[in-house]
Amino acid sequence: MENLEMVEKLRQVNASFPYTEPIKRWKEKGKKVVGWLCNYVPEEIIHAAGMLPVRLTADSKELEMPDGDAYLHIYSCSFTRSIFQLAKEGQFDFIDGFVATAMCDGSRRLADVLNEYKILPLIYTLGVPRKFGDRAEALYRGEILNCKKKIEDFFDIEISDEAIKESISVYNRTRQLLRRLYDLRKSSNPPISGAETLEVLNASVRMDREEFNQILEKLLQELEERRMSSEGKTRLMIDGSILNNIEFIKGIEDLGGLVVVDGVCNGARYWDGMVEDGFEPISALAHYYLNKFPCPRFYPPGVRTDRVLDLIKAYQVEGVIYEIIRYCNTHTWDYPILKSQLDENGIPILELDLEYGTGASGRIKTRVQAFLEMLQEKKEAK
Amino acid sequence: MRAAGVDISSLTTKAVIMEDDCLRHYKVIISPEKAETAAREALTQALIDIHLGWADLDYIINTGVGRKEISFAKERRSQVSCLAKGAHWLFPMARTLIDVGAEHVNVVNLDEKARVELFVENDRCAAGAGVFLESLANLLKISLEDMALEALKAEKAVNITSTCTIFAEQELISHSYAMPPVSMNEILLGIHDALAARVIGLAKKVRIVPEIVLCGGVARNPAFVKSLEKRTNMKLSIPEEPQIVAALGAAILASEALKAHEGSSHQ
Amino acid sequence: MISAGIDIGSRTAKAIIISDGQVVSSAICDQILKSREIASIVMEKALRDTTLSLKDIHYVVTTGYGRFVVPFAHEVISEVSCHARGIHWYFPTVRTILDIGGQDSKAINCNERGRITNFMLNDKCAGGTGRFLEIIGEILGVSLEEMGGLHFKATEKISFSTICVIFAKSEVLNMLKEGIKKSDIVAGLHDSIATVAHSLLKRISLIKDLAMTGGVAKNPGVVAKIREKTGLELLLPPDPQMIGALGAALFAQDKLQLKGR
Amino acid sequence: MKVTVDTTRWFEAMESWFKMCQYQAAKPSSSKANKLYYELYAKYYERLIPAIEKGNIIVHPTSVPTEIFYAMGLVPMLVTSSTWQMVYSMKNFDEVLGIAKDFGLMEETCSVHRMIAAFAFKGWFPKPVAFVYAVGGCDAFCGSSRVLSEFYDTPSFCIDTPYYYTEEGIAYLTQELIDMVAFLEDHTKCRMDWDRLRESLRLSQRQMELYQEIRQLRKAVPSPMENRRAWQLNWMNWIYAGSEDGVHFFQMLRDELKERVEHKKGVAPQEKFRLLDLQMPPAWAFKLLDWMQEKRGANIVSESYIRYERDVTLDPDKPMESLARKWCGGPLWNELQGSTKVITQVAVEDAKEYIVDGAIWWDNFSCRQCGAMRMTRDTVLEKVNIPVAEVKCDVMYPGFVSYEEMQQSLENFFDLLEDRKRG
Repeated sequence: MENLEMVEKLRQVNASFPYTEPIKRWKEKGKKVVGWLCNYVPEEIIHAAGMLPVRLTADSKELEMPDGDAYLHIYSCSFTRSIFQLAKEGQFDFIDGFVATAMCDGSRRLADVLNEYKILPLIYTLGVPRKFGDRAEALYRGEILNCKKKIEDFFDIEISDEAIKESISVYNRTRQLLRRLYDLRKSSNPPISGAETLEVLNASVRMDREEFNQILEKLLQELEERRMSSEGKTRLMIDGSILNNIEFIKGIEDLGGLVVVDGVCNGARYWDGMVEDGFEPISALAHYYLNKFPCPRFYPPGVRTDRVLDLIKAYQVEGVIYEIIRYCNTHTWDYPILKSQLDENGIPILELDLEYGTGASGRIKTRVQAFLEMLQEKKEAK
Repeated sequence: MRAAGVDISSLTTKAVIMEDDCLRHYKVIISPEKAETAAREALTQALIDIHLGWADLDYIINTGVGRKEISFAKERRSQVSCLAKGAHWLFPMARTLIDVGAEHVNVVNLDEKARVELFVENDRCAAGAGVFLESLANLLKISLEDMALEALKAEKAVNITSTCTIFAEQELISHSYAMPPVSMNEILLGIHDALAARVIGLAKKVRIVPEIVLCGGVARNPAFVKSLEKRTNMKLSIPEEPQIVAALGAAILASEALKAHEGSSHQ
Repeated sequence: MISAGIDIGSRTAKAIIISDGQVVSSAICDQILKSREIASIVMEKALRDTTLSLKDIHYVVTTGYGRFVVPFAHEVISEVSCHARGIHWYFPTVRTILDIGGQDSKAINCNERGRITNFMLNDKCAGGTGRFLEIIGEILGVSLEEMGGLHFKATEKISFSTICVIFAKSEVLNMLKEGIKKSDIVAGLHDSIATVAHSLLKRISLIKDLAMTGGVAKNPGVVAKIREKTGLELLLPPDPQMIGALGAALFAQDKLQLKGR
Repeated sequence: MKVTVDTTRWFEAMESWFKMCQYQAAKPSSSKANKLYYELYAKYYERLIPAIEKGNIIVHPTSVPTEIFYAMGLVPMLVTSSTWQMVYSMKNFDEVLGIAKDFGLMEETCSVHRMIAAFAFKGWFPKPVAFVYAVGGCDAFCGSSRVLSEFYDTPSFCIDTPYYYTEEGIAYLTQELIDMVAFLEDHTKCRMDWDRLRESLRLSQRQMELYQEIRQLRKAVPSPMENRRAWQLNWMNWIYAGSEDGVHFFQMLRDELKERVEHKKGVAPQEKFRLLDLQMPPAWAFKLLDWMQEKRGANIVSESYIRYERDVTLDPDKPMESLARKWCGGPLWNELQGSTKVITQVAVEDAKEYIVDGAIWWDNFSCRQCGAMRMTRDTVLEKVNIPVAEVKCDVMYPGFVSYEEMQQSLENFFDLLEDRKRG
């Protein structure tokens, strides 16, 4: 099974993380980069300001985090501490400012500390409602406006509605393309593995979006001809805390699993849906972000579990692997609810507690392999 | 004028005797059950070594982990202040003190007058203290000294990330299966690096400001010192007898109290 | 048709050879970081009692912690499945298996074919594992075998405030200083291991019959405590440490029979 | 998966707690306010237990304005305190935490909410006619709310709270409270008595003024109020919000403290250390607060978790908006969801106004609000030169850090304070 040329290109981008080649080229043109921390920061606003939105994450190895552990308490998850460690080591110096949201305690504390110790300037913390509906949307719209104003004041620039509309179309393009990529994985022989898909997702938020869209279009053409047999493999869904670690998925797929869909916030939850045009741009953004595949912190929780069940049917998933970064409360509390729903629908689920950046260690391989053997037995018994 | 300091901790008890501002003698014993007997035993043995009796001692201060009341001690002072006093006496430019014992690790920031500005203690997990080295050494059926010597032979070290000592054992075993193969020396250096990483992680919760004094039982381990110096990229000042710094501090505080006593009785 | 199963655990490596449904030979050897060669060492040891050599073995399945580094393995299967398959061969009515090994403990449900239907691992803390027994045994100066006997001489009930092995060590040292009897300490230790095991079993379904595998199953004290807490009789195989290797060998045999057809 | 309810444990715990309050109220005590506290506490159960038998509402968490429920003739049952009272009377901490784990809830989250989840999974809370829960709080709070709403087959209303105290945020919360009243009127047989609500707002205003007076009185040297009294303020402020009894209690306490200040009478035999409290102390170890007060002369003079951020005037003509303002500016708001910057500013202001020697941060297991504790410690040391003790503990589970270990951490801290006093 030969490597995909476009995935190779994106792997190069990821290899030079955090100061990737595209970001270097962007900075050399004297342009600005704005970091963002959570799915509910509307990237279009940053893009419309003529700046490069880059998602603050760490990457595929478990970092030694002396600074992370010293400035952030161990009860802040290792995701936030890894980001702090990289920022403290100066690996995010190319970032001119960042936007956070009040989505979870961990990201709030990270924003507090990065700003207080003058490591990365915090532009604004977006207050995101936890319910759906018009009133929540109106409040969230106000917050997006505040965020826009804060970015304008911070960089002393103007962001016009036309620029936002333009950015919306660029980002909608990505959503279309990623939807087509995911649709291909519904087939009984998906042409792209879970590890390769994550390579694409990781790169999407580490380079300028127009260039990424072009690469994604070429990749979709490549995938037309690519034949990959998934005979004897078990179709899996990965859900849980944010996952950037390619090694983790590779470890699962080497054991005979095939990751066909996910429910993580940098995966299906990131590109789901489209921003409707023909509306005032800020309201359109508020409506889109509040109603896409939701994060577990939203009420009622049933909205999210139904979406997960739909995905399981659409992608003929045989088993769900739910990975939780230790102290990640959002997903620690989502798991018992999702588990009870999946039990009722007879879908096996495996819970893995791990640290962010963990590869497929011995402990994880044992569990995943046993889980796959269990699913194999379930299939044979049918 | 003779003053004495006694530091009682869970595994060992240390006694130091000062005579007119110089260190006359010290003694380290394995702590028996009761704190009172531990302190008395240590001081008695020290006095016998220099042919003196209890009557010759004018002021005794005790310190150590836990609030142990000692009948014959005039005063009890916190271990942290005694550590600061002792380190300052040995190295007047000391501003950071790292005390790595068997189960407890303290990192203290002190000012030019040996006053404690900030201090931090290790939390309950043992992977950050001396017992981490001991338990891995007896898993590998090798003495602490040999483990250190073998570790020093390695150029690069294996990365051991488990925070729990028992899982570090499991990680050792998985390293031995690693592809490409890893030498035993690199694994041993990895163990000392892991402990140094955890101690530095603790120290970063306060300030790492030169001059840095390293004391406590583990300070005698050359491989650990090398790993720690690599991480701080600063030379560490290590007293010849790193275990007695707290007891020494207590003795110095006792002699200062004596001088203050004497001064006031003269006026 | 000759098949072999090798279980490379964290403390010991085990091998079993099966020829036409009969266990022909088995071997166990302690392995401290001999790493890669351990598989061939234990295999040779097993071959010695037979007239066979490595090339006569048609199919080799490996399992256990070091299962991925055996050069001559045909297939790799997780130790969860192998323990279930192995114990099912001894007791076909078993539906729940408790395995307490060197570094972790496992609770497994299996179906009538010995294949796993649910499982739960406790490897976050070494509290409920064989290593815990070993370390405390060293302090008490008592071998693992003697611990079982000592258990039944206990009089007072001692409970450990922590299941962290390192802190339990200093707790045991204090208990010795306070003159608490070794048998009471050992009984307290067995109780804490049984508590961890029971809470693990509760996270899967506790269906009759219950069997126990892994080295700790040789300790009658722990077995008694688990029987007391679960209220179920425990089926004990003659050689609980070999079950993983046996399961692997049986899986290898299944593959051969499948190929044969 | 809906649970079947079994309330035997709940009624047993409430009965025993009711008797404990009566016993404490009957005990001779030097402080009349202390006696009144337990009398009112017992009276709350006299109304709560029959109300629950009749079918009542459950509310989670404390900070939801209770004036609304009382004005509708409802007696709200609070999830957190019921959980604490059930676990404390049954003394089965490990069993309860084990139940949460059996349902797949990882241990790395706050023990209060793991226990709430365990009771939710087992159905040990009474089945309410309606369940009201607010989601303005830390992740664990919202988690246990989600689990309760999912596993309890009962109509539930979720109050969403804004992150910022802005006009839009207040308007958003006001409308949420109005919707809540409509929801309660649908699901309980009670109607909102708007006149009674207006009257209770007047009393609430009075209560807040007395509450602030008490905080001013505690600035005196020596400070007049006992360490464990802070939690009583918070509790009374909740179960007797906007009531004559509430005003009566705060008046009596204010008078007692005033008298003590006039006679320069502190609580510690000899006030050696004046301390700030930056996080909630372990509910099972209040003896520690007594120990440090009696034996070490350490008196906690201000708690950041019971502060009113803003002086709110309750306007009876706009009851819902006033209650929204009171909630967003009131106690536990910053503690549960505020930014560390605000918690740090609070500590610096209090340190100056209350002339403190040090501050205690109860480092509760897996409390993610403590994530940036270092920032507070460094700023407080730099700006007002006082050290902050980080006391490792668990707010509801005695098995994580023992009483002696917490005491040891405090001992080391008091040693440090003593050395600093020596100079």
